[in-house]
Amino acid sequence: MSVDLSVDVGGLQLATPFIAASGCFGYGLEYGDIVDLSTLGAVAVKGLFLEEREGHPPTRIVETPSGMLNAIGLQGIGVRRFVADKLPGLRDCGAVVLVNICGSTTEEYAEIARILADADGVAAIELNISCPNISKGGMMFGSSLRGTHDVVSAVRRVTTLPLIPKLTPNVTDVASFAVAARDAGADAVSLVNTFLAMAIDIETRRPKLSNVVGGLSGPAIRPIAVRMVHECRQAAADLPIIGMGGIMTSEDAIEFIIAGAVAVQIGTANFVDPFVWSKLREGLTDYLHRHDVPSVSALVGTLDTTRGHTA
Amino acid sequence: MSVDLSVDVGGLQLATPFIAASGCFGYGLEYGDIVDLSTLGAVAVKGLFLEEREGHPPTRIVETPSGMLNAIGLQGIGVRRFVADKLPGLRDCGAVVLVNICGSTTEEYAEIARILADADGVAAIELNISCPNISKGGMMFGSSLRGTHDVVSAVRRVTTLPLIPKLTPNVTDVASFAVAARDAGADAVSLVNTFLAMAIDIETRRPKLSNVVGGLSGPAIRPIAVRMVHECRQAAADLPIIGMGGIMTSEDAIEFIIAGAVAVQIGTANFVDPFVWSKLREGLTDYLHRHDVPSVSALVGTLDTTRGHTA
Amino acid sequence: MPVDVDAVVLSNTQLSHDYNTVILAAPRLGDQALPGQFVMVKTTYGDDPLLRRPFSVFEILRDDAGRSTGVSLLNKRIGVTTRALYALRPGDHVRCLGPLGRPFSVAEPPEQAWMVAGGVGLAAFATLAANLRARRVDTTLFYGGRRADDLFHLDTFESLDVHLRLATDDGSRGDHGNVTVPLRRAFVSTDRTTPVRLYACGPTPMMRAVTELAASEGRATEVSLEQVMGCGLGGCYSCVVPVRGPDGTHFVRSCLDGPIFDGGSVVWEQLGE
Amino acid sequence: MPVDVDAVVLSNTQLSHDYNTVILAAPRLGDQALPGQFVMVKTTYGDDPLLRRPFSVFEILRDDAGRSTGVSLLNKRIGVTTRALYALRPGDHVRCLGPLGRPFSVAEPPEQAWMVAGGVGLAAFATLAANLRARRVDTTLFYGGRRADDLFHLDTFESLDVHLRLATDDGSRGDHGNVTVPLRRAFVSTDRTTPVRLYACGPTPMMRAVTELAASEGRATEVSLEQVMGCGLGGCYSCVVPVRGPDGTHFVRSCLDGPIFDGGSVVWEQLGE
Ligand SMILES: Cc1cc2nc3c(=O)[nH]c(=O)nc-3n(C[C@H](O)[C@H](O)[C@H](O)COP(=O)(O)OP(=O)(O)OC[C@H]3O[C@@H](n4cnc5c(N)ncnc54)[C@H](O)[C@@H]3O)c2cc1C
Ligand SMILES: Cc1cc2nc3c(=O)[nH]c(=O)nc-3n(C[C@H](O)[C@H](O)[C@H](O)COP(=O)(O)OP(=O)(O)OC[C@H]3O[C@@H](n4cnc5c(N)ncnc54)[C@H](O)[C@@H]3O)c2cc1C
Ligand SMILES: Cc1cc2nc3c(=O)[nH]c(=O)nc-3n(C[C@H](O)[C@H](O)[C@H](O)COP(=O)(O)O)c2cc1C
Ligand SMILES: Cc1cc2nc3c(=O)[nH]c(=O)nc-3n(C[C@H](O)[C@H](O)[C@H](O)COP(=O)(O)O)c2cc1C
Ligand code: FES
Ligand code: FES
Repeated sequence: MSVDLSVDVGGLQLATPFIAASGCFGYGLEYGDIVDLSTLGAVAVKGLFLEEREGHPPTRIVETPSGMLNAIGLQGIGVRRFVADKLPGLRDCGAVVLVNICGSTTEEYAEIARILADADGVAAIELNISCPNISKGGMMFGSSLRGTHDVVSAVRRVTTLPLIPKLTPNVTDVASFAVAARDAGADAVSLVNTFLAMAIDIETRRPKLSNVVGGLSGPAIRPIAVRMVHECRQAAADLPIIGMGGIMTSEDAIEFIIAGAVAVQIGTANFVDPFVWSKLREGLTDYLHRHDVPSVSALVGTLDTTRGHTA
Repeated sequence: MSVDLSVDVGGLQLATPFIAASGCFGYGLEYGDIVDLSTLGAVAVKGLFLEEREGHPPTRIVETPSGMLNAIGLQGIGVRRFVADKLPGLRDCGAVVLVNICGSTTEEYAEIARILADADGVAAIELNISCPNISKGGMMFGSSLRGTHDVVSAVRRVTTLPLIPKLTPNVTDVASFAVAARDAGADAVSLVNTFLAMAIDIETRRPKLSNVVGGLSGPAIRPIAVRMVHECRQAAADLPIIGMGGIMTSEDAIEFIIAGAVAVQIGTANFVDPFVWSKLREGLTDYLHRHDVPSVSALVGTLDTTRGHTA
Repeated sequence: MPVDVDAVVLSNTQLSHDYNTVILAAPRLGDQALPGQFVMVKTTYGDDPLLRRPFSVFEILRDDAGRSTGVSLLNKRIGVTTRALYALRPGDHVRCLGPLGRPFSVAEPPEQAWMVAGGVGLAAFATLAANLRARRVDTTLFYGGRRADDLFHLDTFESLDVHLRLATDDGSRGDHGNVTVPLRRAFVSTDRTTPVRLYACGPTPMMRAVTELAASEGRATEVSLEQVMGCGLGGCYSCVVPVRGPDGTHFVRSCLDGPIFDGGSVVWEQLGE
Repeated sequence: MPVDVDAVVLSNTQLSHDYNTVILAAPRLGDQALPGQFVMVKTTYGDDPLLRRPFSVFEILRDDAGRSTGVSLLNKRIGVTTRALYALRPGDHVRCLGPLGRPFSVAEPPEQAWMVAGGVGLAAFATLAANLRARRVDTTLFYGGRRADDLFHLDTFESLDVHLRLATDDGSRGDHGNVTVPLRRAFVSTDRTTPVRLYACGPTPMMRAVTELAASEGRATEVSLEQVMGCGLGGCYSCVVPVRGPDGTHFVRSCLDGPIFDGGSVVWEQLGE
């Protein structure tokens, strides 16, 4: 039996369910030397604003138990330089590109989306309405149902590209945001972005990050992220979900797929093991074989919740 | 210089800021052999309903990266047997007892509080409105501002004991719940309870916990918990906060105190190191000496947020 | 009173590709440990893995003067901590909290003792055998494994004057089949009035089968249950087993009221898969 | 092209209570590493600590035929991973991703090379010294430490024909004070027209002082900056340093555009405390 790793994420066709998570893989090209980008399901590039941004001063990351905080502040080259300087190289590598975009206003989101609609080589737009590290925009939209609806509808109006809002976990009921995004025209949702968190240097009594707070990612958050994927799947079974949060191995990825994710993103794991990609593919292929499941799609959402383990 | 470890938590006087967290220390007496309970700031006993409960079938816990999920389901002996069978022993040990209570209805909370008001040896009531593992009550109240207000006011009416609602982190804006609790008459708040989470056995495609979902505790959640304590402190500087979530060492405890907690609870750490208590006291004493801080109270909320670290 | 010792590894013998015996310098543990008790072990200092794991005290080691010098653990590699225990080298450190739990009751002559072990369940029995020998109890070990080369420490038990009754899944040593095969035969050849105390430790289905077989002979069995344990001290209520009591079935903590239980009181159907 | 090797520890020499040198069997790393490059190291397999840590390739080890057999790391114990590196024993494994980063530019005769090292900053220079020697460049190491017994591997550098100029905080060896003391003297005794290439690695204030001292002599300095690094590959943007360019000051990734920078372009005031 040969197994089928390809998936359809709301109209977006991917050869494998494994996507590099935004902000954890530069603009993709940084990894061109060691990873064949065409073998990835897709690459979600570092979050882009309309204009260039310098981001926050260091210290920008701090390690925590089985996780890390980041407050990069979306340093970036802006969407126009991205289209001019990076997109051609990504196209040449055969990468499927998700452009992760961020705005301070609804209009800025729409403006970026318009620029991308005209660009060659953009497979989909990931709407970052969940960045916890910026004072305006980002999570401000993603933690209000109205904000979510407004941004998604505004961008929906200006593009026919697959539209994937990225949800924040810093809310009481993440599934309601998935539903709001769907109702506003999203083709899929991705979740989770990072958890708002902080760490204090007790010797200086100052925050360890220059930005005071940052976003928690990595294995520490995985059990919460899996629960949230499961909740969204239950609330909106028709809405494709891209799951993420602490995926380090193929087993972790399979956990998200069983919970209801049709594809997964790999963020922090790139830092620990940039060669993780082939291991993910092999592990998933092997699992499908062992369990006689013909395709990834057939595995999505197969969690049996009629009862948990009793042992 | 001798340093003062004692703290005042909304009228409750504690010899040290270190409190055993509910559900992680049995009824306290289990630890009587290895820990002198009178040397603890207080003991928050396992969550009690009005009646006895068997809790969920095993599997009740599962380990996750730097953390653990639990879904015990509040197995317990009920408040009356607690008062009759456990409270006298705790009194004999010189323990300061916080009774953690849980109800399916507002009336049940009030009824339990009434029984405790008549009991001898209860120092304060911790209102568990944040348990993620039960179908009725618990987090149902704690994730709605109205529910929080109603339970706190109902219990407030029937007791003069210090009243400490325990907040759930599974909300968008935890500080608004601290404010709601204060306005309803709480003397202090404790936070955080566990994060709703899940883990899946990919071989059986079933949840690893019999209850499907459980609560994440341990070091993994610490950076989120510290951020939430900081937020509550900023929103309600007059409201004493008992902080917790992944405290393993005196350094971790100090982090919470600097963020704004006047006392801290130690949960999961008991499982890893039941002898942690003397290390906590020694580490804190040593820190206060080294930093020339005369008392724990003088350290509370001393975080300098004017700028984070730049390095 | 339980102690938490940072024990130095004196030796580690890899018995097969998944079994090993590690000897720890831990006199205070050895001093106190009773047969059937366990220790909560932590092999790393970081927060992942976070929790300790329960292990039977296999042997108590003594110097020539009979003073306890430490304990050994018999370990089977199945996950992260057992992997770390398998890989230990002399000089490494292992934190051990214990001894914990309710011990086996120890038979007295003229009662015989029959210990029934499956796989790593053997770990519960070396200390017991030493105690029984000190009391001159006639002791038999029924011990089943996958293959001949999966039966370990036979010499240890022989040197404690224990009679061996072996069984292997593939018949390569002793009886062909599981450990109930020689046990059944022993029941047949033993008069019902002969006093025998039965102990079982191994996979849950095996302990259940032993309990039921013994019950059909009118005999009780002390079983050593292996639940997932968060704390080992009664603090977390994670380790419960359903036990039948006078007022119905209750979840009982196996770290405090066990791990040794009367097999007849365990509600096996509800114990899980 | 960087590789990720699971390198076996061949030896570990503890030089003091906080410094050690560990030799790793990693021929593919040694084959590629250029002076000033680094590797991202992981010592444990669990998720805590999670991230790798950057370390300079100290020496490249070669067999008699000149083929690379591995690399050594010079380590100073300050936290969780450096503690683990300090405690390594032969046979342990260390994962190393590299070589990474922009290397030093290597001087050519008649240019002289002055390497200025503070503390563990020495780690950047053994590979450089070997390269300089192969090109017959006249090389001097200015090296400062806390005390005489905090100056390591002097023989390594002597055997590479490096002139040594030492300084200690307590004056117990070489000049009394920090490494700029002998450096300043060298500037005085060196004609401004003599071509000298300067390299510095050590604490940030020391690299800044060296850069400014050299600049006052009209000379440039290549510095090796030590930022906290999440990935080492340009993926995370955690490791940035403020660098002055033609179009103003920008945050530049030190793992990709560094760790070696022209000291004159670094905006030291904004680099942090
Ligand atoms: C009282 C008691 C005494 C024990 N004595 C011994 C002993 O002497 N020697 C020995 O080798 N083992 C013994 N065990 C079992 C031992 O505790 C487990 O093998 C160990 O906890 C596994 O840890 P790990 O980190 O290697 O596995 P993990 O990485 O935690 O788990 C690996 C897999 O094994 C499963 N698992 C974990 N614990 C158990 C368990 N208790 N039973 C069944 N499956 C489990 C997990 O669900 C997971 O699928 C004892 C258990 C108890 C309760
Ligand atoms: C390019 C490069 C090359 C390096 N080469 C070497 C080398 O050859 N030998 C060597 O011993 N070290 C070297 N370092 C420094 C080394 O990476 C750090 O000492 C190491 O990351 C600390 O890890 P840890 O887990 O031991 O400390 P942690 O437990 O992570 O941290 C302990 C304390 O040190 C602080 N800290 C962490 N990293 C740094 C840092 N980079 N600078 C200052 N403080 C820090 C933390 O904030 C914390 O307070 C190099 C760094 C870089 C960027
Ligand atoms: C250093 C860093 C930078 C990030 N930048 C972005 C970003 O620009 N846009 C975005 O949507 N998410 C960003 N994220 C969030 C990740 O894409 C991902 O949602 C999160 O890290 C959880 O996945 P993980 O645990 O696999 O890392 C960033 C995460 C990290 C660690
Ligand atoms: C096994 C277990 C049982 C718990 N039971 C209760 C409980 O009965 N009532 C309650 O308010 N919190 C309960 N909690 C939550 C803890 O009191 C604490 O809020 C949480 O674990 C975070 O702290 P920690 O990371 O130090 O464990 C329980 C936690 C665990 C791990
Ligand atoms: S293991 Fe915690 S109560 Fe038994
Ligand atoms: S360390 Fe990640 S970009 Fe430099």
